[in-house]
Amino acid sequence: MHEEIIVAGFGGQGVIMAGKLLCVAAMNENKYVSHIPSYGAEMRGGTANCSVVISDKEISSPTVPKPSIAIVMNAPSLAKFEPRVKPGGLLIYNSSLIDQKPKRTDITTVGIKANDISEAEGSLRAANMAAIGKLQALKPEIASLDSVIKALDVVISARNRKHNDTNIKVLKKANS
Amino acid sequence: MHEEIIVAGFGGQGVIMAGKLLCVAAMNENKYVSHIPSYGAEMRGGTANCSVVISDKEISSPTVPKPSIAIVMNAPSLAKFEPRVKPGGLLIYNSSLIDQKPKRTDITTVGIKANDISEAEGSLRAANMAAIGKLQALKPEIASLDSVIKALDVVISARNRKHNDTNIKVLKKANS
Amino acid sequence: MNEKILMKGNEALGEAAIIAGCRFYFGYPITPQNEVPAYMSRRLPQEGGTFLQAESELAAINMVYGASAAGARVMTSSSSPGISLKQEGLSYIAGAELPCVVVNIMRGGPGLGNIAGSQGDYFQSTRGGGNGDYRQLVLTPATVQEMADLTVLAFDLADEYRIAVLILGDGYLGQISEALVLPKPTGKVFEKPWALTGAKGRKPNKVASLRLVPETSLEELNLVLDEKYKKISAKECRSESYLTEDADYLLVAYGTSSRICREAVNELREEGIKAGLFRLITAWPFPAEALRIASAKAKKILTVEMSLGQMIEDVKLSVKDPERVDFYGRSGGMLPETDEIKRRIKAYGN
Amino acid sequence: MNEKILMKGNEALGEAAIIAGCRFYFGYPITPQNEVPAYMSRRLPQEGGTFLQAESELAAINMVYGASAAGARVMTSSSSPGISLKQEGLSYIAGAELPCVVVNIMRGGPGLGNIAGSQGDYFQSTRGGGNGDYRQLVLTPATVQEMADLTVLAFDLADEYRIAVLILGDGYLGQISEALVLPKPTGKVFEKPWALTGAKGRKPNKVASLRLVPETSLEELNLVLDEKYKKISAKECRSESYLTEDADYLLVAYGTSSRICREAVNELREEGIKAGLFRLITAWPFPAEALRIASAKAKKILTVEMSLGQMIEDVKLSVKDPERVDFYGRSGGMLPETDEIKRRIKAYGN
Amino acid sequence: METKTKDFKYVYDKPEALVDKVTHYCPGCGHGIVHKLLAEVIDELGVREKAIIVAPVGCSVLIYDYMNFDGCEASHGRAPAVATGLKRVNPDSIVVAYQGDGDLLAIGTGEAIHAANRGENITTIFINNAIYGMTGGQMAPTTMEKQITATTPYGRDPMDVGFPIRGCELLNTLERPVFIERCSIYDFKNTLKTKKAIKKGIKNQIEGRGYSFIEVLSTCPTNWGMKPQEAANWVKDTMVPYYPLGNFRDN
Amino acid sequence: METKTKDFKYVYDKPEALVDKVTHYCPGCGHGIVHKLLAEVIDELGVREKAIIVAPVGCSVLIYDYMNFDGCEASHGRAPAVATGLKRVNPDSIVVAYQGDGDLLAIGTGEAIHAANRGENITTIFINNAIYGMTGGQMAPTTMEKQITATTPYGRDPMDVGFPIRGCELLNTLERPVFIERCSIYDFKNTLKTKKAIKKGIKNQIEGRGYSFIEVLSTCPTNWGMKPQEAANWVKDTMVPYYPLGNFRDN
Amino acid sequence: MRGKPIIDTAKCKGCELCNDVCPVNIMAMSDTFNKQGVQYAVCIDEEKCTTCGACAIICPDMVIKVIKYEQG
Amino acid sequence: MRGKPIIDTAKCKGCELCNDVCPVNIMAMSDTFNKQGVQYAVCIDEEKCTTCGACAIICPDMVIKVIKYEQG
Ligand SMILES: Cc1ncc(C[n+]2csc(CCOP(=O)(O)OP(=O)(O)O)c2C)c(N)n1
Ligand SMILES: Cc1ncc(C[n+]2csc(CCOP(=O)(O)OP(=O)(O)O)c2C)c(N)n1
Ligand code: SF4
Ligand code: SF4
Ligand code: SF4
Ligand code: SF4
Repeated sequence: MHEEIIVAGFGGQGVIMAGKLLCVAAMNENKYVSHIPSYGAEMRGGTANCSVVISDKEISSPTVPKPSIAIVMNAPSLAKFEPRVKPGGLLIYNSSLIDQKPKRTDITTVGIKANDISEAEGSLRAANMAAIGKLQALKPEIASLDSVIKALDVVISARNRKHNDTNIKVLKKANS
Repeated sequence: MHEEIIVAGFGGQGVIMAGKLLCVAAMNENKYVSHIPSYGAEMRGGTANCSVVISDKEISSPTVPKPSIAIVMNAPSLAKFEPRVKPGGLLIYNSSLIDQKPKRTDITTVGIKANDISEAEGSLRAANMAAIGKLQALKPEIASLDSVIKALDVVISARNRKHNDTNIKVLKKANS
Repeated sequence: MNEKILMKGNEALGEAAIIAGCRFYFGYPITPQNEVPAYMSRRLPQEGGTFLQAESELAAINMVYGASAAGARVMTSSSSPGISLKQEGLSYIAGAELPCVVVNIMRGGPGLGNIAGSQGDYFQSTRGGGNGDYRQLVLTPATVQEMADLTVLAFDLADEYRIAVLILGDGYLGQISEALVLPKPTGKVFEKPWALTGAKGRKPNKVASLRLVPETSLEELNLVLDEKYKKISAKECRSESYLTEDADYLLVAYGTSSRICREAVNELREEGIKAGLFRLITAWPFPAEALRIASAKAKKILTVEMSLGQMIEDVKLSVKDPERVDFYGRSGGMLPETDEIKRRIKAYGN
Repeated sequence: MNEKILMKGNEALGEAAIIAGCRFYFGYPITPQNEVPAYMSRRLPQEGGTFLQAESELAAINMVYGASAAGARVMTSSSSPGISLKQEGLSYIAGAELPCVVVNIMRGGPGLGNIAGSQGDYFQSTRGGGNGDYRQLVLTPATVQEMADLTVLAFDLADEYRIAVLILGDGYLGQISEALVLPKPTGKVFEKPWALTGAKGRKPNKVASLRLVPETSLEELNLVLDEKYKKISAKECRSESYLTEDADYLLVAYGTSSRICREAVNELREEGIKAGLFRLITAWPFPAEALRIASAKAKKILTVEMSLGQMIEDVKLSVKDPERVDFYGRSGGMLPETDEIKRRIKAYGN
Repeated sequence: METKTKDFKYVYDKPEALVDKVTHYCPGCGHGIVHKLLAEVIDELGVREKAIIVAPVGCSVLIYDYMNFDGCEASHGRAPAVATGLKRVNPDSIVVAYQGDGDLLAIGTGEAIHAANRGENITTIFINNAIYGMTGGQMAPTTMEKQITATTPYGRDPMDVGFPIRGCELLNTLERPVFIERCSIYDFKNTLKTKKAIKKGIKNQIEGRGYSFIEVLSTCPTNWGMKPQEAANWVKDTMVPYYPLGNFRDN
Repeated sequence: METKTKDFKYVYDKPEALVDKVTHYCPGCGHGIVHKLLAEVIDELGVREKAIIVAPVGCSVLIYDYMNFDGCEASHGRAPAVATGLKRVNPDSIVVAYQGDGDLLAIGTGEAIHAANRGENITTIFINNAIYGMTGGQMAPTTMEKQITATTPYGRDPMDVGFPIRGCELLNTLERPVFIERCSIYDFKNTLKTKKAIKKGIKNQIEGRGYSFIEVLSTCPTNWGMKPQEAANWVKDTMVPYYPLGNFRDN
Repeated sequence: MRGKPIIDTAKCKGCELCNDVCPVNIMAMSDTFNKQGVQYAVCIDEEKCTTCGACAIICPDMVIKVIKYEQG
Repeated sequence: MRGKPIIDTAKCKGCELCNDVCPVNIMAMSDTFNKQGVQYAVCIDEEKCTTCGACAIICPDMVIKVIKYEQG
């Protein structure tokens, strides 16, 4: 197993955290992991993304010029990362916010109404969980759903841990 | 002609200026010259000296580790520079302020009562001129007395030029 | 506990410093190392230590100077422009022979440049951007684990040699999170009889680099330093040779670019091309002898840097037949690409 | 008038700057270059120019940055520790491609060291002590005449390439007085359409080194700079070869130590030993090609520095068979000695 | 400002001195407001073609991309020195040094005080938002007592790191500045006052009167962790009592 | 100070905290006087074994060679930062930062203000001799109007380079300093006052009260081109009217 | 109708400052998102606009211009 | 004689400050030079010394100590 993943979206969509969640879950299943956030311009605004590598073997390059998996949470991210996905790769896109469909046919593209699912479970901020839930369903070899759920307690700061019930609900909803 | 000269003394004795005077005089007779002051500690007090080279040929090294001529205006300078004079060299010392005689026998040593001569001509500050006057008498090939006197107008700042009459008197007195 | 935790490079470094007994940190914010001061400001008070945000990098390095003179284990961190401002202070630290750890999480330059990871400060680190003849030990981690492990090592080396130890990482290393097993304290103890602790029952101690009188005394200091630098060069070279014994093509790199090189070596090997990687762990002292050995059989040596060519001079100065040495670099915060490295190596084949 | 005057190196440099059209000087006192600001403070007002004593070296270099951005010919001067403080500013100047002349009259280091002449800042000058990939032109005068002549040249080179030109002298050169024929203005005129003179009838000009968006733009700047540096390397190498054609023994040096070497060469030649001297006039670009030629027949190459060995790296990187390269240096403000050079050369004979 | 067209006129139109593009600032950031005020003043005084903006290192590092006139980057804290160089070469140009609180009162303390003391004929706009915005919310010299920031996780302790520094009061000990005023953009009325102060500062420069210093109490909603309006209220309720608004000097 | 022997006692004896050697100072230089006062105070308060002198870069760069206790060089202007580092590590030590006017009010402005603002528990002795002594007499931030120096050959012009900066007044805008006083050594009476102020400054530190600042109007006969007594008179007649003596704060 | 704000909704960052500053409370936020992904300012009752310009002056992003119709 | 200044003449730099500070004008400069090449301070009338210590305190070079004889 060796996946090179990009998670991308708006600043507030929790894409960096989503990447970390995958890492901790996989790490606890004894995989090698790396996570680099785009720390972009030394200033506010714009989009955010992170490069995640999860592998059975030691990771050499942690950079992800050509992801095998891309999760894009908004339209600008789709535009930016769709072309980069490796042929045969997987693209998960947030169809709540992205109207256009991906164009590539040499990769698997999966839309998920991440915001809608999140809202349905009573939160405006758990869209990232929906995307991760979907990914886990499609690529269970990265980490089990159980590991992902356990990782929540590590990745989410104490202050926000009260939202974990909702997070888990959204994860499961998107996963099923 | 190639002379490597040290002029040394207390801070206020005008040794740096004396060195410059030799340079300008010799330069105006188309010799090559160089002058480096000891700029010592980045602070006050202590002794001063300058390294002067005067030559018929282009000057390579302007440093004077082993002077062919040393003019020492006070006792500490005698102690410091006597041992460095090249065998066969010349040492002129200010016998107004230096009680001990130089010890070396392989060099020519000449005492001159520089302060006394200066005072006799009505100045407390022209002892350096006495030393230069003596040197010119002993080594006229460096520059003519005339050139030395002309150089005074270049080397002495406008503010102090009023003392040049005295300076010339002292120069001549020591020279004769 | 040998448990793995996911940790960011900058934070791993901070925690490792605390493990190494560092209780004083002085710094000034700058991206991409802001997690270091943030981490220290949270953790040091918990450990009874002192975190102080200085008014500038100049103040920070001089606070480090003072704290080190007082005998403490002390650290500062910054990124490229901030490190430029510390050059005078580092030169003083070298002259006064004070131990300290200075972290540079390099970003794109020159000038304000940008905040992406870069390796543009190699010259500054290894040759001394400050005035005068001096050196500083330069460690070049390549993983989060090394960010932590080399930090612990750095404090011991600093105290052992009374020298500034630079941890020279790039922005990516500061920002990356990886699994980390926290290092253990080494337990080494260093006496500091020279420290300024008050002249009680001893002659006054003086910490200074000024050597005015007699005229020769500064040269004496220079020679003492030179002796020390020679000793460090003899004893403290560190590097890693990966598949170099039979390598026809040798890559030389450090930090993040070395990981990209390792990937390239693996892929080239899969294609049957005998590539190898020589990775610096110390940039100064430069592991010249080990490189000479690793490069013995190489037809070509490709230096890969996140700069337009700085380490390459050390590579050329170290190897036999320096005509073999070639260069591939990306600058301005860009990363070298595995594919381009492979392309170049393959091109040598013909 | 071609008249000779006796002038101090620091003052000759100041007057030459005025001859070259420099009307702005910003600096901060430091020995052994204090005669430069003193001279400029007296002379510039007479020429309608501006002398401003800055509150620090940092302020001074940034005033230079501003004045250069406004289109002026501008100079600053300092000595080693002060130059260390200017490193960030110099990196910004490189990034913004601003022309200026920066004088370093080097003194003993590291740290406060002392005020005697030294050549300990060669690395800093030629490799850039600031952050990022950049270079600056480095001129190395050896006489008072050259202090003046190279200063005039420096202003033209700065404007031609939009680069900082360093005049790298040592304390002795600053303090020495020699006969000087004042240089003439070159009369070259350089357009500065990029200067900040107000956006009247044109698009706004921006002077900056920040390159954030798009991600690649900083690398573009780096490549533009690299191109410029290559051009300078090709066109602006300067050196002097003295009795090198048949030299069995080649001395390599610059500045004051080169004069001591020249003396040694003369004396050795008198003794029938074929010695020669290769003297740098530019330290960056390093005159590698000329050195290769000058060193072609040499059995031994002795690098002589007023430091513990910095230029030697460039010598080794330039010549064939670098095993021939040997080193003799004095540090801490001490001067190499003619006799010692001769002794070493003679020792090779056996 | 009153541009006439057929059947309506602009009560408020984009100043010519402002570039029409989306800034990188966070929603509600005070920098955007002050940029606009500055551009309006430059237009109103007709000096766009002589103006040079000196950008700090801080969130407003790209201000020269938003101003439709010449612009110059300065390294962190050195804008006053860069402005000095620019102005001394071209005394006719209108040089504005725009600086944040970290830039001006931490790393750049020396340059700020000395340019003011020399009475350089420039205008300084000092944005006091009580935090380091660009680097993600560390303590500034102006951070309020007990304020939590990335480097004061337990709140600013004045017994450890001192009380917030008051820029106007500090500079007011010097002889040469001709104009020193503290204002704010926390509401409409004060925003207009801020504009007036900036205008006075530029006018002084046009008239060759010397150094003007305008401190603007501003907001950093992002790093304060507040909504923009909450941030504005925080300025009024927390900052203004410590940093009194008003004119300190008008010679 | 009253050491008894058989038939006489010392009314004035060399303090133990002073090393018995000839200093490098010029005849009549004020530095020598202040050194002695400091050493006396250190003796009288019994803190020699805890004391650390932080030397500036300036004529007093070698002060650690004259003080019989621990000493530390600081780079030019950074003594307050070095002192901060020293003191934070060993809060029990008595740290004195001794600085000249170029050191403290030019290159070191930022460090001086911020150490004072943090209220570091140190004592600063600020020697204001209106010139750069060590480098041969250039303009200092404190150089008087019209004063001729190596870099103001036509006299200091306040319209070009500003008026002399008043250190006490500047620091007095900050909250944390506990003691700020300006004194002088131009005569016997004021010299005793200076000693008293230094003593208060060190006492404050011993008691953990925080930052003390003692400005001493001093002489530089050499670079002023005056005899020592003339120089002392010049302090009284020219400097004191601009730099008023007295206590600014004593909390 | 005396005049009205002209809102370049694409540029709006949704800070809501104009909402609070409007003396007659006619500024509000949209239900939908613009390209920047935020709810943008809208004027909900142009009739009431006094053309005071407050919204325009407070807007940090130069989103709002205000026009006044010529009388007659 | 109540006491007197004890002058380490070799260390004296000849600044003359003690001359001016002495309230009873008993400090003066020598006619001869010391090793440092300067005319040094001397007390010309020890009888008059009040042991006030002024000369010692003002001396920048720690040249002067002042003693007071024990009464009986
Ligand atoms: C020499 C240097 N040090 C530090 C930095 C990092 N840095 C960038 S902006 C900044 C401070 C920003 O704060 P402020 O001046 O208050 O402006 P704001 O962002 O709040 O507008 C810092 C420390 C830098 N770029 N250069
Ligand atoms: C970075 C740096 N800049 C400049 C100098 C040169 N320098 C040495 S002392 C000094 C100023 C001395 O003046 P001041 O602080 O007033 O002390 P004083 O000598 O008058 O006692 C300067 C500029 C230096 N050593 N280091
Ligand atoms: S971080 Fe703060 S100061 Fe910077 S743009 Fe955002 S709100 Fe404005
Ligand atoms: S130069 Fe001035 S300050 Fe320095 S020792 Fe001499 S008199 Fe004192
Ligand atoms: S003030 Fe401007 S950016 Fe903020 S909501 Fe209103 S129109 Fe949008
Ligand atoms: S004060 Fe001291 S140094 Fe000066 S003359 Fe008197 S004894 Fe000599």
